[in-house]
Amino acid sequence: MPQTYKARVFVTLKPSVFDPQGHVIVESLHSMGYAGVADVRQGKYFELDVEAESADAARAMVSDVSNRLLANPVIESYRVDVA
Amino acid sequence: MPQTYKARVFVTLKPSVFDPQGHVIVESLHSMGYAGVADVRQGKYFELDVEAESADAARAMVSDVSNRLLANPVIESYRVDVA
Amino acid sequence: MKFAIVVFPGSNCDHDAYHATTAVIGQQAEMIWHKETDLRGADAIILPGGFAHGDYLRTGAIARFSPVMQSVQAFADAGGPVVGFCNGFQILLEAGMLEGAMLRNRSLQYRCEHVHVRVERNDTPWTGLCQPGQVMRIPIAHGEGNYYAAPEVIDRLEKNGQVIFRYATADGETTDAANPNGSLHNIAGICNERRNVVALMPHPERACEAALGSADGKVVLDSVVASLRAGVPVVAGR
Amino acid sequence: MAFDAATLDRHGLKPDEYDRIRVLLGREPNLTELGMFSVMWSEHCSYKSSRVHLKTLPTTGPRVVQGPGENAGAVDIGDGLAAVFKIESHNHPSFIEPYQGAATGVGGIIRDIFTMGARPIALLNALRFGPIDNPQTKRIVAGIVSGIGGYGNAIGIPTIGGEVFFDESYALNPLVNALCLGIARIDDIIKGRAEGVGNPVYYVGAKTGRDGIHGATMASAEFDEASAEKRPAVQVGDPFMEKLLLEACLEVMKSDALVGIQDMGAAGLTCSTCEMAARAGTGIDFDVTLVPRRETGMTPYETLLSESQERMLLVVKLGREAEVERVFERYDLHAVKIGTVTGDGLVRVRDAGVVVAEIPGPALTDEAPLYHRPMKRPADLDTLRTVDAAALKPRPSLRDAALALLGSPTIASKRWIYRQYDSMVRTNTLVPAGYGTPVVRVKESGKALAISTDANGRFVLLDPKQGAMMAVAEAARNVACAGAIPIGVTNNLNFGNPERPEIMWQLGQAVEGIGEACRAFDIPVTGGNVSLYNETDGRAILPTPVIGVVGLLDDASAVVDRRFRGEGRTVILMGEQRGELGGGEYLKTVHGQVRGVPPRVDLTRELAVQQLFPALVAERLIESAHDVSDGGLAVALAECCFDTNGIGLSVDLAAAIGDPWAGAPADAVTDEQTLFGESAPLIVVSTAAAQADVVVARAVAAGIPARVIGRTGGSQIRITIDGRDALALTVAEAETTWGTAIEARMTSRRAGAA
Ligand SMILES: Nc1ncnc2c1ncn2[C@@H]1O[C@H](COP(=O)(O)OP(=O)(O)O)[C@@H](O)[C@H]1O
Ligand SMILES: [Mg+2]
Repeated sequence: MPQTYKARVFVTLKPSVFDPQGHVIVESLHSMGYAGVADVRQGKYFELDVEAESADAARAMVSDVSNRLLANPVIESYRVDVA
Repeated sequence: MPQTYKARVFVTLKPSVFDPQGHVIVESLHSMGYAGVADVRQGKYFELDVEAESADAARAMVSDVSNRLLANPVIESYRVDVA
Repeated sequence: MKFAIVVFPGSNCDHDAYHATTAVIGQQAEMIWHKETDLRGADAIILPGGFAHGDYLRTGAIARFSPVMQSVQAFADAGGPVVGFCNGFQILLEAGMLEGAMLRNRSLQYRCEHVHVRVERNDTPWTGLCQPGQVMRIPIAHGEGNYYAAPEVIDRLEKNGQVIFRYATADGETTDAANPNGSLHNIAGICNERRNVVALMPHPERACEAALGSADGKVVLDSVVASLRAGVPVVAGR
Repeated sequence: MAFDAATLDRHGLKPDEYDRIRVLLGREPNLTELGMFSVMWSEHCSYKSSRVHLKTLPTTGPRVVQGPGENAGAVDIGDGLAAVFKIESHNHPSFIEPYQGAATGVGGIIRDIFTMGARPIALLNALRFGPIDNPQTKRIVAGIVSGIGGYGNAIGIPTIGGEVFFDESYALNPLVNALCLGIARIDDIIKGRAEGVGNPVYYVGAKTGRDGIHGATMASAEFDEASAEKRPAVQVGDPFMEKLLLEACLEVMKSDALVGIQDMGAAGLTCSTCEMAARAGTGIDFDVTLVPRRETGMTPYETLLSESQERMLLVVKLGREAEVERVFERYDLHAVKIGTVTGDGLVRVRDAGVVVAEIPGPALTDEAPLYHRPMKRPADLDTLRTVDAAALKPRPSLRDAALALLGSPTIASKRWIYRQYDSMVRTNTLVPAGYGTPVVRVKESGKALAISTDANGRFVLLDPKQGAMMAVAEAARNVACAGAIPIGVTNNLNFGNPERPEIMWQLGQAVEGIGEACRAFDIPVTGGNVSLYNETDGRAILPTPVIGVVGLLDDASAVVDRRFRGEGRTVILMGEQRGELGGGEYLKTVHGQVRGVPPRVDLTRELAVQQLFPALVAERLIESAHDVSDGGLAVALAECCFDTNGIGLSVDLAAAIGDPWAGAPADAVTDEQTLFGESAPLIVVSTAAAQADVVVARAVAAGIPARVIGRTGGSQIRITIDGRDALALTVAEAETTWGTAIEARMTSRRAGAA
């Protein structure tokens, strides 16, 4: 019986890749007075509803989807959570 | 003694707001053959390094930052995790 | 009369607004850097298009914290005419001076092309010389112009006549095909309750000379000049 | 310390090049120095294979303010102003990461322009892709186009035109050539020279990261399976940073506190320091620990070779530092002093004071190897130059052939592409992308500049010299058709592996052709770029010398484009249809052949066109002009009807005058030749009926055959040949086919998104 699973995918730039957006966010936080914020990296976050036979099958499908579409493997890495 | 905390912020469009990006992703996943993906919502994900006196203080600062800058309350909601 | 053109880091239509207000319609204009707070006696304020702060994070999100925005807010509170073109609209939304928000275009692509825009109301300082229902051919150039507001906000804007511009066909019909970005109710521009703060995603300042393909947008700048001459609330920006 | 073969190989250095390094230094280099040599002596930076050929190009003329050798060329456009322009490729990075590769390519060429003290006012892009139906190509197209837009739109420089050409050979090696045009006051032009011993050397812009290390050597090495492994960290563009740098640098340049400036592009800090020093005959002594770095633990080697984007190197007058720093601070940029100009001619690099590299500047630049590589005419060229008659059957109807051509991606409307570009910002765009040759006005002087890029790689394959001449002729003709006098040329030579004699022959022939055409037209080459090793697994791209021509219109209010202005106008055809189909779009699209002898270039007549059209436009004698290129005369006629709200035409053509082409019935010049032949120059002009006689007479007097062929009007494109019905299409069906071909393919569901 297929079930519906909630999956989350976190996509982040690989550590060596420059993140201009994060950089500008930090700078503006500093000028707003939030000196305590040392670094910001911006990524993407996806919530998916998937139908699959098992949590493992859902995870496999979402990893596949992340690899092929949600993340750009040349500059990004991703992490999948299935609940 | 201030310590460095890692915080994550998840920003998502409110459920009532149409998500053009998520919509296009679902469509292209279906055409790629992933019939099992019923819905996708795209959001933003931030990783912050913050210096604060305590985890609670870090959380308070990051919530503040999210509220004022990282999320637009008209269309988005956010969740903060501090490790 | 004198326009203040606010320049944020990353603004890039500031020159266009300057050229349109000075060389084309023969008025004075001052460029105001975002860190300044002195509006140098301006009679009207333009928040120009561009990518303030790179439009990183969200369009207009960071610009609202610039020092100049307090002066812009005070000027508007005193009834002075303020207009936002494109990124200027996005900044006014983020600053809470106008209601709603912008989503990505439904095509998910940046779009630059001439579109038709129907003027809904001429009871603002920026549209006083328009005929209601007048259709202007002016360009858009944006990736996030898909206007959204909660249903009750949209209802209120409609009821109060705060929707000032709508995407339409050349004949003035507000069809879905004429909507370039998915905006609710084909909304291209709105105003605040007091009607002195007006903003739209299209670029009237780029359509002020026939040589550039259209002079339809010039009426927006001419309107505010006429309105100020007629002595409708004049605020000297400082 | 001597280096082993593997280390040299990783640095792309040949054993004899290594020997040369030892001779130049008089000792063994250390690893840091080896790295510096490897990037500076790469094909990309040193032009070692192409330099002997490039030297033959004409580079002088009364309008030349700056020829090749600086960051960009410049030509005088009157009123104390210069047009500053250059083209640059970012081919390999755009294949690896299409969005960022294309975006950083645009960022790089913009820096080259404002580095000269010019305000950038327009961008163009010449693109080459594989067949658009391939899903991988679609992703590449989508990524490259949005990257070009993403950068240009954000920085606020209009992308006003370009060209796109599809061919199998580009499938795994797309080409992205970006051209930027700027305007400078001639007196304010600044050079990349480190003059003045004792002057401080400043670094400003983005911090240095580990990105793009060995980018310059990668751009010079052939792609193969293994390159997936050595894939360097991708450079990410930051158009916001560049916008700040642009405004701040232009402001700093207004004062005389600045001595010299150069951007850090390929080969980063190494290239900018040694080139600035070598040009001035000075040295630079600097410390890498003073360089703002993004990552911890970066070695001098990494710092010197990093290709992080959006960085500039400045030499400032001693004692004027505070002024310069203050301007940058206003934009929240922090200019940092990293070193000093010295008199000893050495680039001396320190790490916290300790010298880690010391190389004479010219050893890295002028003393780079120079190769006279062997050249050989390809053995199969004669075969390629004949048309395989058997393969030309069956011949579709003229109507089907015409529609196939209008829907061929190379010919079809590029609207899906250019509507993603802001083509209007800065309110100078008189003719935007899509309506023919793009034109921008120069507000300061009331004049205007037209600009065009062209190259037909199939023509160049089949006859490299003629093909390259044709590229120059077409670009110049395009500019003239808008009403402009061609005044300067830039070029981007995209070829395969120069170590193969056949490729080198193509390159040598092409450069000869460019030189010959430019001399005949008296247009100087003021700069350019060479991109070699465009091959995948031993298969080269079509040889693609992209030519950019800038033209000057004295009166910005008199400009024409390709579109008919109204009904009842007289249509005039200038030039001669010789019915040349070789290498053309008809043979390719309809018969799948890249064969034959490409159209012959008539330099004398091309020059006459370049002189006639600016006069016709300035005197307001013509309303539109469009030259024949891909797809031939029928396609050009149809294109004059597009974007006019459906103005049709009715014309009668004389049959082509050429010899029957191979494979055609021997007794006749065929209608295909008349309709789809790509002879040049051949120009469709429309004019008010009252002026038709004058226009024809002027053309004939200039040595250009011309005759009235019909009128505009009606809803059809009706073409007869010597009175016989040949082709009738409604404008609507033709325009729909042409207008939607690319969009339909790109938005078909499999395109992928997000
Ligand atoms: N990559 C591109 N970016 C912007 N505009 C483009 C691009 N490719 C083509 N165009 C525009 O589309 C039109 C047709 O291009 P093309 O057929 O190459 O022109 P022509 O035949 O006159 O050389 C021109 O206006 C050109 O500037
Ligand atoms: Mg062409």
